[in-house]
Amino acid sequence: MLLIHCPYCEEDRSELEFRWAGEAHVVRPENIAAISDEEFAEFFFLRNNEKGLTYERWRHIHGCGRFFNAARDTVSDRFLMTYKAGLPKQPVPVAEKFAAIAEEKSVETWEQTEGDAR
Amino acid sequence: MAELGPDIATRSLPLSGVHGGSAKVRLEPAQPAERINLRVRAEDVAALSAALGLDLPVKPKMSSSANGRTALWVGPDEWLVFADGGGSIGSSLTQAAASSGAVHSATDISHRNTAILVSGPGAAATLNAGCALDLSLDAFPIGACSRTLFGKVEIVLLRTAENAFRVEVWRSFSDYAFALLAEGARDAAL
Amino acid sequence: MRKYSVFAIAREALRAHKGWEAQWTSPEPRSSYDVVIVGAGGHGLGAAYYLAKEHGITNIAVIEKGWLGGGNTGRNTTIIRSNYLYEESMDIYEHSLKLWEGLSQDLNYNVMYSPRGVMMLSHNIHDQQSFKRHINANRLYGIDNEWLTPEQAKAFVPVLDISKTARYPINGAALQRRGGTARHDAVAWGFARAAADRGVHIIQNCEVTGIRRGPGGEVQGVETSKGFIGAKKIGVSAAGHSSVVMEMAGVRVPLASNPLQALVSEPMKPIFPCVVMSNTVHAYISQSDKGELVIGAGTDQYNSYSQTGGLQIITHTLDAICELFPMFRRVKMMRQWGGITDNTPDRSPIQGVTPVPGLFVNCGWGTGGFKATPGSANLFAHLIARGEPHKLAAGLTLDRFRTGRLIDEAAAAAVAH
Amino acid sequence: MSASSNSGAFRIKGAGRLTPARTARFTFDGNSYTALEGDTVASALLAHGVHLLGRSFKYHRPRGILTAGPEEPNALLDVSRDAARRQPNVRATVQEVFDGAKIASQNRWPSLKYDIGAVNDLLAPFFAAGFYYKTFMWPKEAWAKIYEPIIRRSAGLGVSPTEDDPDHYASRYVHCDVLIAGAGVAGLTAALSAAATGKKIILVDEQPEVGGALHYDASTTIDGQNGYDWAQATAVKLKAMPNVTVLTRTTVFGYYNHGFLGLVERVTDHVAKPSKDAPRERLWQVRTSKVILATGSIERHMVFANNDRPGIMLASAARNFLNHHGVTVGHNVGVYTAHDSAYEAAFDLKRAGVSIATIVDSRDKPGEAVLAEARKLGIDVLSGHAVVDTSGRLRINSMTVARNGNFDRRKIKVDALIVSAGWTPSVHLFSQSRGKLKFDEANQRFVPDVYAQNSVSAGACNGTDNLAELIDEAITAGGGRIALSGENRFDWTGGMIGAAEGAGPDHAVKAFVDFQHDVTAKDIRLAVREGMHSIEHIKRFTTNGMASDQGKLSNMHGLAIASEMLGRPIPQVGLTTFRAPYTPVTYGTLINHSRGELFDPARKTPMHALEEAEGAEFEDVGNWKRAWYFPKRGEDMHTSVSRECKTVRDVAGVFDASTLGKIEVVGPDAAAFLNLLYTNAWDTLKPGKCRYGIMTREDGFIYDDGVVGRLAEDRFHVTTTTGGAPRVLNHMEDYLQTEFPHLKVWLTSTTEQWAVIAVQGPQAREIIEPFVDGQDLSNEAFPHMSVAECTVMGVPARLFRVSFTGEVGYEVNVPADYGAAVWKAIWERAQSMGACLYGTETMHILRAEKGYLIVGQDTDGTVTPDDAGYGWAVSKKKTDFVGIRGLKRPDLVREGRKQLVGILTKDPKEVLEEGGQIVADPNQPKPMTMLGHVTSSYWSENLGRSIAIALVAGGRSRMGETLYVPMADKTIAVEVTDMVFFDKEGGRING
Ligand SMILES: Cc1cc2nc3c(=O)[nH]c(=O)nc-3n(C[C@H](O)[C@H](O)[C@H](O)COP(=O)(O)OP(=O)(O)OC[C@H]3O[C@@H](n4cnc5c(N)ncnc54)[C@H](O)[C@@H]3O)c2cc1C
Ligand SMILES: NC(=O)c1ccc[n+]([C@@H]2O[C@H](COP(=O)([O-])OP(=O)(O)OC[C@H]3O[C@@H](n4cnc5c(N)ncnc54)[C@H](O)[C@@H]3O)[C@@H](O)[C@H]2O)c1
Ligand SMILES: Cc1cc2nc3c(=O)[nH]c(=O)nc-3n(C[C@H](O)[C@H](O)[C@H](O)COP(=O)(O)O)c2cc1C
Ligand SMILES: [Zn+2]
Repeated sequence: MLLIHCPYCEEDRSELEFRWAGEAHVVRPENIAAISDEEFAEFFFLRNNEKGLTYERWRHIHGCGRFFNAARDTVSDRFLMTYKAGLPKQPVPVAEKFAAIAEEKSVETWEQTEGDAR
Repeated sequence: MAELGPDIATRSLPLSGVHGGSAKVRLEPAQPAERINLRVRAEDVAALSAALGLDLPVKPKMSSSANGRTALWVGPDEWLVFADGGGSIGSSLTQAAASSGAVHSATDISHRNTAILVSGPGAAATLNAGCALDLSLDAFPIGACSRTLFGKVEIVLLRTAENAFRVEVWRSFSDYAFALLAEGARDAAL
Repeated sequence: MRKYSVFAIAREALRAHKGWEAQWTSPEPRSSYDVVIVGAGGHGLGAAYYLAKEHGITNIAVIEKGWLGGGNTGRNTTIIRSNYLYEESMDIYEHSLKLWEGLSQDLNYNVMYSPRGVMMLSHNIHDQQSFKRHINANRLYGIDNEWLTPEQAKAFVPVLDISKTARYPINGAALQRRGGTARHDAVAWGFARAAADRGVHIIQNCEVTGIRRGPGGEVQGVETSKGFIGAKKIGVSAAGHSSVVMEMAGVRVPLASNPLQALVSEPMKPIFPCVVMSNTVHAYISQSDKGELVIGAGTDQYNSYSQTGGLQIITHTLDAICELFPMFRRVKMMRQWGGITDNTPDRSPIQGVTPVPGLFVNCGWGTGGFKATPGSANLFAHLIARGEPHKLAAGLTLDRFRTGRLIDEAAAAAVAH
Repeated sequence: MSASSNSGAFRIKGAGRLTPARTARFTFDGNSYTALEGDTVASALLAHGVHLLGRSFKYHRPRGILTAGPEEPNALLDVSRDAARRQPNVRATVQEVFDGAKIASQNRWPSLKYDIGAVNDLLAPFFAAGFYYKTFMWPKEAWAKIYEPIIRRSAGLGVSPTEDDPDHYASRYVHCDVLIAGAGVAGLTAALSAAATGKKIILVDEQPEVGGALHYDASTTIDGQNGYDWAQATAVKLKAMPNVTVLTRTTVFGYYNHGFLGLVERVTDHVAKPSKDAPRERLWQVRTSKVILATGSIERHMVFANNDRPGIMLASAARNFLNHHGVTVGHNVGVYTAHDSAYEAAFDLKRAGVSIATIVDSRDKPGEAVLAEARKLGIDVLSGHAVVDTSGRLRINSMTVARNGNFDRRKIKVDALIVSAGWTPSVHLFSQSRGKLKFDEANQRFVPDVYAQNSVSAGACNGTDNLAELIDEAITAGGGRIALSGENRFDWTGGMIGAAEGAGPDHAVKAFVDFQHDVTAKDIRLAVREGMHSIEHIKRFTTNGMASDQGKLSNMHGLAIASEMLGRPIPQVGLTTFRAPYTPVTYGTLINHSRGELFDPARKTPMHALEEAEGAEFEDVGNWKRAWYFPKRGEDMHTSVSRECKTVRDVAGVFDASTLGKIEVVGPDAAAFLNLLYTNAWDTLKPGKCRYGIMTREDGFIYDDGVVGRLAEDRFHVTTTTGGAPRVLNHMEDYLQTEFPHLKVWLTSTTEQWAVIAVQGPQAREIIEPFVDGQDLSNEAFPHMSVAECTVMGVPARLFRVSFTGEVGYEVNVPADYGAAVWKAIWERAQSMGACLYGTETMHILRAEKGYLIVGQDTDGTVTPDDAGYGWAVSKKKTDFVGIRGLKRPDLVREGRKQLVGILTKDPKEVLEEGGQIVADPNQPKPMTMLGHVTSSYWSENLGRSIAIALVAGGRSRMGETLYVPMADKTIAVEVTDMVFFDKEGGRING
């Protein structure tokens, strides 16, 4: 069960209170009525599904009710930061980034790379 | 029309008649209260505070009380405001809010919610049977409040004293909440 | 390769089983192949097998980053059924079910396909409407699926609680008798052995890290942790990681990778005769031939590539299991685990050509592709060999997300497993 | 030695820590025994010389007690208090005896001594690992019909409970700064140290008391005291500190993400008469900032021929039974070891008066200190020797010893054999936390290396052997400043992994690696020969490590044998993945309170009890209980519903519509917001009016629908479907917060604020009129699709003039606490006028007669507004709304889409099955081409015939066409019609 920092409640809270809300910073086109089928498919269906650093939205649905953004490593499931909705994509703090990368390596046991217990 | 009985409908409370608890915890339904869900933008908080006669808390997890009214911070632009003795008809809170003149939303939820009072030395443990919040006094001091989950239902929790909490819950979830509190209370007494 | 049989076992029993040969070899990769398949799960290994068997292509490598069968093939709850709703789904799952029925003999490997029946519980009128829609569609399509009253359901699964006082009482069930389970590992091993026997190279511990393309955009081969391996055609069957691999060729596919969990109980004497699934309370359960209750839990809500997930997902499932089977409250969970499933927006798979010449994709089987293993592999082989889909898989194209012609089994309120 | 008490002939006077006077009685396989309080089932049975406790899984080999802890693979028993409180697969080494316990052996028939299944042992040559993959394939049908049923019959160990579990389980969420797993020397020391920092500490141990290895290790002194005594005193000290919680009998079973751990506390399983209020077990869900892992290590057995007979056990276990329970495992005990620690067991036994047959040490050079001590005590030591076989049918009676590399064998009589191959650090939790291990070449063990979470390992689980170092490490881990000294009499050395002499590569003997699953060294070798080169394949092919002990003893041995066969060093072979739970956990604990009424909240409306009193049957809709129909005495569903349907159209009916979702949309931009969220236009709606709205998602498919009333310029009362309420609100919030945050509007769920009493039918106005104040109900003042705020029975109400039946209709919304009273009054009056109560079934039929759709029944997630015949509800003028683009995609505007139409059976008495499939040609071969399906189908009493709604390809262009619904037993001809079956002109609604 994840522990998630809500930028509105300014506190770490249990995943139980949150609902994941998909990739962050997917902008709904202003002129949505006018876009092509391809553009619509891209907007509505295609997601990055990153292995590694991902930007995603969560809603503190059973807390303050706010949607917000998070940067998380999808290999270690570690959160690198969270920030309020409406803010542009935030760069990941450098120290955290290194931790994430180091961790990505050490966590690979969960990816069944055999014979690699060191 | 006399054969219709009393002109004014009588009120039946969701948890009327239930009681419970254990050696260390008392569980009881709260008195009916008047409640609103209040929404206003930051720039208008002061106006609403003035109109309601209490300072709307602007820090997470904080509550404030004055003049028989209590406001709980629920979200950055959302408060649960309740006033005791909401047995009467008509909403003094919505009217008061309206008098602010500021843009806001005040929606009557007096009957949507009901409340359960949990008190006694095992109160926090009782709640922690189904609530994942840290209810130590450091993390959740007197006056702290939060919307959260209790087992499978959503509640708004307010700590009214070291060993006393108020659990606001939607009425159709109140049987569940009470039954789970009763289980928690039984265990907290061991 | 030596044929497996009871006589072979008897012979080996007399000499301490020293005469068995390796089921598959671990060759060094050649510099290039006619076909490279990425991912040695059941689908990938099966595709290699059918390419060799039915299309005469044997210069094939199946490249696996871990150990063969270690992906979702090795971590699923093995439910097999074909009683889906839409024609596109019925086509492929029924094709698969028919192959399951003869797979052990075809592979000369007992995959223990066990048609013990898959029963889906109906708890309310909505379930009933939905199940009957399936049952009728299946019947007109030639697929078995029947409606049972609660009493009939109980007769089939005596431990079922059909009391009216249950929180979600059972008002009936849909039963596919030909549905059942198979031994997950044996499926991977059986395909691996049969493919290796036909000359297919299975290269384990070798991660594909890039897809090299020629001047015309066509594929030339794969970059791997063991170096470059040339390929005329590439088939991607890397469940969980499909979007990661496809991205290497610049192709975006609409997928979300999520952990899906499962658990087994301690082994117990048989008490549970078939597979039972309930969509309303979110649970599915069967008992393995070794005696553990095999229980499928839910999907974690977030994207992740870690084969683990939250405890709350497990407890939520067990709630439901114990509500349906109260006597299991004293049973113990022995192990829990997760796999990474790649899920499409309409919860139906994608199998087809891609914008990149020579690159074919088979993905998006999500939480329910084990049952499709032989069928999907068989049709994927056809796709790779011919360059165009078999008619049974023609609806599974990527293009449907542009046109809106989705195959939305979930929307039609079925469960995916 | 003589029988010291009736608590067993093998109980040694003066030994152990149990009190002879405090006894408990229990039965094992029907025989009655006396135990001492504090005994485990294992120690109690051993005290009576009972070693044979079970049969193995595959070969049904007689098995005894191998360990004294949770790693026990053999001694799994069925333990019960009564018929319903029966637990299979209980480890005899963990279960404490309680007075009255009924205990039985498992996996044997007809009896433990004479078990038919034991023929499997003779057939073992055929049952090599994975043999079943190679056979049972012919004839094709035989697998499912013959072979598999036979295999299944022999599956499993214990027998599943068959009754509902009467016990209850508790749950507690808790937060702390430091969680310490394990309360041996390391854990206790770390706890003292951490507690000194003032932080909030939880110290957990799965045993009844703290102390860990100190239970058996009698030669350790800490702080100048006997180790065990120090441990107990320390526990007392810790428990007295306000910032420390000590949980014993509590297992940390899972270390999950972000400092979240699952613990199970066994509260009553050791108590003879538990209090009714006490849960059987309690789940602790802990969130902590830091974890100190002090889980110790687990001793390994030796892998040699016939190493599984009852009477063969781990040396530390024998020492534990002696030093803690005062029980000796035999009178003439052999020792087979590769590690010094077993010597200490021999010393303790010897000092207690037990004869030690001999110590066989596979090493050429055992530790000098222990050798010297052995000599001093007069114990024979055969170093450089191996035990190559054992004998004894139900209990070991001899061991066969040979010098390493030599063929001369010698039989030595023993009545017990204690073994040790060394110690495996317990890194389970560390690995669960996704930490990465490294291989300690010198000591042939895996130890923690890279941490993935904020945790630290201390003590034996970290590979730290020296006590002084261990204490330092634990103090550092705790982060406090305390001083503590400790001393072990002997520093242990040695250890081996893999098959021992005589069970090496060329031997075909049964040398067990994994006891429960009967995995032998040769099975592992076979797996490698068959091409299983990954340890994961080996595990799955042989099932090594897959039993209920999850390889606690077997994993390292299996790995070493594989490594030798593969010719690859151990770290390159790698370990299999440790997964939760550390030891098996009951489902009851995991779900704790979530059962019965707490399984899933059953939501009830304010009128529920009144409806129940009127005889309502209820149906589940989402979490809600909705009145389904109201049978009168003697009525079945059909007659009840037919009566209700007719009465509503003839007179009127009263219906509970409270469960419909309600959202209050408030703010100056409310209309603008709804314009974006619904397909229709809202700015044109005047206050006091309602409109039916359809909501699509971006993809253009119908998501929800409902009537929206405008109460004021800036206030809308939105209704949703019952099941859709939460997701619609979430969907709206999502757009409001993230796409349209500039809009000044707020959303509040008011579903439960209002009780909704629908009154529908020609007499509806007359029924409600007397209750309403402040609103003229005449058609002119309050026509169809009006809304007003007024009072009803003196309480503020929202009155809607809406209809889902095609009749004059009102929906009276009163604050929920008044719902019952208003309902009662309205119903009394309605009843006096000949009206009825009706439920959802009648509601469904009446709306179907009018061709109104139900989202989720007539539509699934693939239906557009136009498909449903609601194209008119999609604004052509708006430049944006959610769904505007999705609706225009090629497939959504294609010809021939499935459209909702009415269908009528040619035979008016025939009622179609909902879900029936529709075809044009019923005689076509299978697979048939299906045109669509029946979404709604009813008997309409008002029309005197059946009616149905269906989704049909190109439906609206097929009016009048004959189509077919083929059923299993017949084919039903139907005609495609308009969807409105009743009052086509729609006059009644305005009546
Ligand atoms: C817990 C769980 C329960 C399930 N239950 C069922 C069920 O009951 N019934 C059912 O029908 N389905 C079920 N499924 C789904 C089913 O398991 C999968 O759909 C199916 O096994 C997919 O098979 P595959 O061969 O495509 O994938 P996999 O077996 O996952 O094979 C894909 C392989 O690709 C490899 N790979 C990935 N990236 C690379 C790379 N870059 N280079 C090289 N190799 C790579 C992976 O290591 C993996 O071995 C379940 C899944 C899970 C996780
Ligand atoms: N004489 C020597 O040379 C030598 C060498 C090595 C170790 N030792 C002895 O071994 C001991 C090592 O001490 P230690 O504290 O590291 O280990 P320990 O084995 O004494 O304690 C570990 C404790 O952790 C508990 N535990 C394990 N897993 C658990 C779980 N998942 N949940 C709850 N509890 C769990 C066990 O019940 C046990 O009480 C010392 O007593 C030391 O003297 C001696
Ligand atoms: C159908 C099925 C049955 C299983 N039965 C067992 C079992 O009896 N014992 C066991 O330890 N694991 C069992 N497992 C789980 C595996 O040990 C393992 O957890 C799973 O394959 C995932 O691999 P991983 O945990 O190594 O990541 C089973 C898995 C499946 C898919
Ligand atoms: Zn928040």
